[in-house]
Amino acid sequence: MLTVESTIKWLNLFSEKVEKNKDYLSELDQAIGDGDHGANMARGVAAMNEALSNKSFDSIQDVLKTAAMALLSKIGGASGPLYGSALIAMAKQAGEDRSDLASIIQAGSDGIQKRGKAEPGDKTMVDVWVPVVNALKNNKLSADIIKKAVQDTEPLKAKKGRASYLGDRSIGHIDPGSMSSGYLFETLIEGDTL
Amino acid sequence: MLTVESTIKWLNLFSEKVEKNKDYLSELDQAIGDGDHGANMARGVAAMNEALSNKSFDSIQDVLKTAAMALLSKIGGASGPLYGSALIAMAKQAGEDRSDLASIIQAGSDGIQKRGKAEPGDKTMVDVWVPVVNALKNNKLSADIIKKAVQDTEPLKAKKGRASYLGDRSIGHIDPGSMSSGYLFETLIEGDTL
Amino acid sequence: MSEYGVLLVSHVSEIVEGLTALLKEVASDVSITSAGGTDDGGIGSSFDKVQAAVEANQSGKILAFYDLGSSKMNLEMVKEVTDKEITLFDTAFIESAYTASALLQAGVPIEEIKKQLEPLKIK
Amino acid sequence: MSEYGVLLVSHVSEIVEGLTALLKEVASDVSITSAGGTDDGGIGSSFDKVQAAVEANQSGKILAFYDLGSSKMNLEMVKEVTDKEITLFDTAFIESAYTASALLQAGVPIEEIKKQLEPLKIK
Ligand SMILES: Nc1ncnc2c1ncn2[C@@H]1O[C@H](COP(=O)(O)OP(=O)(O)O)[C@@H](O)[C@H]1O
Ligand SMILES: Nc1ncnc2c1ncn2[C@@H]1O[C@H](COP(=O)(O)OP(=O)(O)O)[C@@H](O)[C@H]1O
Ligand SMILES: [Mg+2]
Ligand SMILES: [Mg+2]
Ligand SMILES: [Mg+2]
Ligand SMILES: [Mg+2]
Repeated sequence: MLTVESTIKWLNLFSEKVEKNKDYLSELDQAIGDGDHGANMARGVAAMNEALSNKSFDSIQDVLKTAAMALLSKIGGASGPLYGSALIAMAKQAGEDRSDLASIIQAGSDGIQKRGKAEPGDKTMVDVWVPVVNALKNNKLSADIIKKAVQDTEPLKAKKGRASYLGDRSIGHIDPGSMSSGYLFETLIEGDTL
Repeated sequence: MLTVESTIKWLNLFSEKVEKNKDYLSELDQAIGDGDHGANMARGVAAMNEALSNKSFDSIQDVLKTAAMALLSKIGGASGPLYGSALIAMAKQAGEDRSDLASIIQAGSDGIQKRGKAEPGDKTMVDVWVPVVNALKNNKLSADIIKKAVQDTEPLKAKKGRASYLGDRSIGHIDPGSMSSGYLFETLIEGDTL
Repeated sequence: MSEYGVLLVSHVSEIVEGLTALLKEVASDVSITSAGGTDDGGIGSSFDKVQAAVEANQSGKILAFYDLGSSKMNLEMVKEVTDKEITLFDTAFIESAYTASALLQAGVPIEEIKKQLEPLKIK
Repeated sequence: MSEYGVLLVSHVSEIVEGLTALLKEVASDVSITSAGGTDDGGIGSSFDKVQAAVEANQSGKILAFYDLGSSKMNLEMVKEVTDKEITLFDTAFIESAYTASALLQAGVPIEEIKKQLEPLKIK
């Protein structure tokens, strides 16, 4: 179950993982996009870290909302409004029931789909959020499941975002936003939040 | 009949008339375009004058070609390629038969239609060139005929150029390029070329 | 200022600067504001810039045009939190912004403008 | 450099500068040249600038995109006097230049690229 502390810890771990792997994220984005996903995410999580360290929080809702606004403002690419919408929706759900992690992540997943209008199979971060939500509902989330979801984006043909301009040429490359979402959930596990 | 001297005189008179009325030309273009036709034409004829004063010419073809290139390069709006194409075509026709003025102007008119794909009634300079050619073929060109052709563009709805974006709102305004073409033919008469 | 304003959202600040100049030639009485590039001036999109451009626009009703997908998502998020009325168009960015601006300047009614923009829908 | 180059013709120099930056992110191996504005840097079009951009392009086969009508006429006139092969597109300027550039970088065949550009035809 999330607490204020564990949520902040989770997001801090996520930031570290993004910063550590930003070149790889950009490399994935170079193959099928504009090559900036790593730089975007690093900029966003740096701002998020700053915002999370600047104040004390009363609720998980507050933490997620603050994180959302930083990511929304600073990521600077499509993943900005998407992660921003995810965390805003998660904040709202956490305000209603902070004990149900699966519902919180589900809300985030719904937020991303509502914002970006991608469906499972479109080769986007949705292809990680949806399996992760399913696993959480069955109490089964693991690093392997997350890795598999990310890896499963490789053979897909992109239907949304910059990669969709490449059509068939997007096949055979892992989706960058899926990789960064993979980091989000790997650190969720690592942060002992579950 | 055109000679090297009378052609240069004609074009010089045209330049003067354009320069003198450039604010009016731009005013017409402000109503249904981007307001620069006067400035465009003034810039173009200044360059044309310079080019015509810089060398001696062996033929009318040479004069028209030189004038064409200056207008093409310097006008800076749609009328650039159009007047440029007109004079290039006139130069070619003059090279084949310099005695037939009507055919020379016809060639210019055809050049404009080929370049801009406008037809009579589209509210463009074509709506002056075509009646002028007809009048020349019947040996009847006069200042009144020219003025009428220009004036007749007022009730038309623009189908080409910047004015066409305004649709019905282009009705009730004289077409700027028609006005400058009116100057071209008024000075043709004034220059004793006929 | 005309009843409707125009908002331009692009991945690049030079693009909206240039486009604004192009539009101002034909729409001097239309409020045209823009958001180009990321917060720090790079290539991308910025929620904050879009929000600022919406607020800076002198009209309460705004016709919004954008180049690529992430610009649109930021526009939609701003639309959800502003009091102003924003109509987003999935039309060719430059060509539809030009058409809309020229028609607004000419006083053409909004329904007619929307009709003129329909054939320019490509996204 | 890819077999095909891209040529951008706009009424405004800032627009082509910004668009070039946008395209270079996704098409670093495509020769992209441009002609923006009049000879003296104002808003409009320039035969000379277009001609120079055609010659400066490192490819002998060029896909050309433009914003408004007079840009197209200058392009057509240059096409008539150059030895290079120029294909002009009446498609949405920014969106089709982006699509073509990304696909050229990805090595997609020209016939497939032309098919992808067809739905973007608006002029
Ligand atoms: N409409 C969308 N729905 C869901 N995810 C999307 C959508 N568009 C893009 N993405 C995600 O965003 C990632 C790209 O993010 P980023 O590179 O930061 O933005 P940009 O493409 O604007 O440069 C993609 O890999 C994909 O996972
Ligand atoms: N396709 C066309 N065919 C014929 N004449 C045209 C065409 N497009 C524009 N024109 C003429 O050009 C004039 C506008 O010239 P100008 O203002 O110099 O160019 P721009 O519209 O590029 O600013 C119009 O009044 C019209 O007479
Ligand atoms: Mg990217
Ligand atoms: Mg980007
Ligand atoms: Mg004009
Ligand atoms: Mg002009």
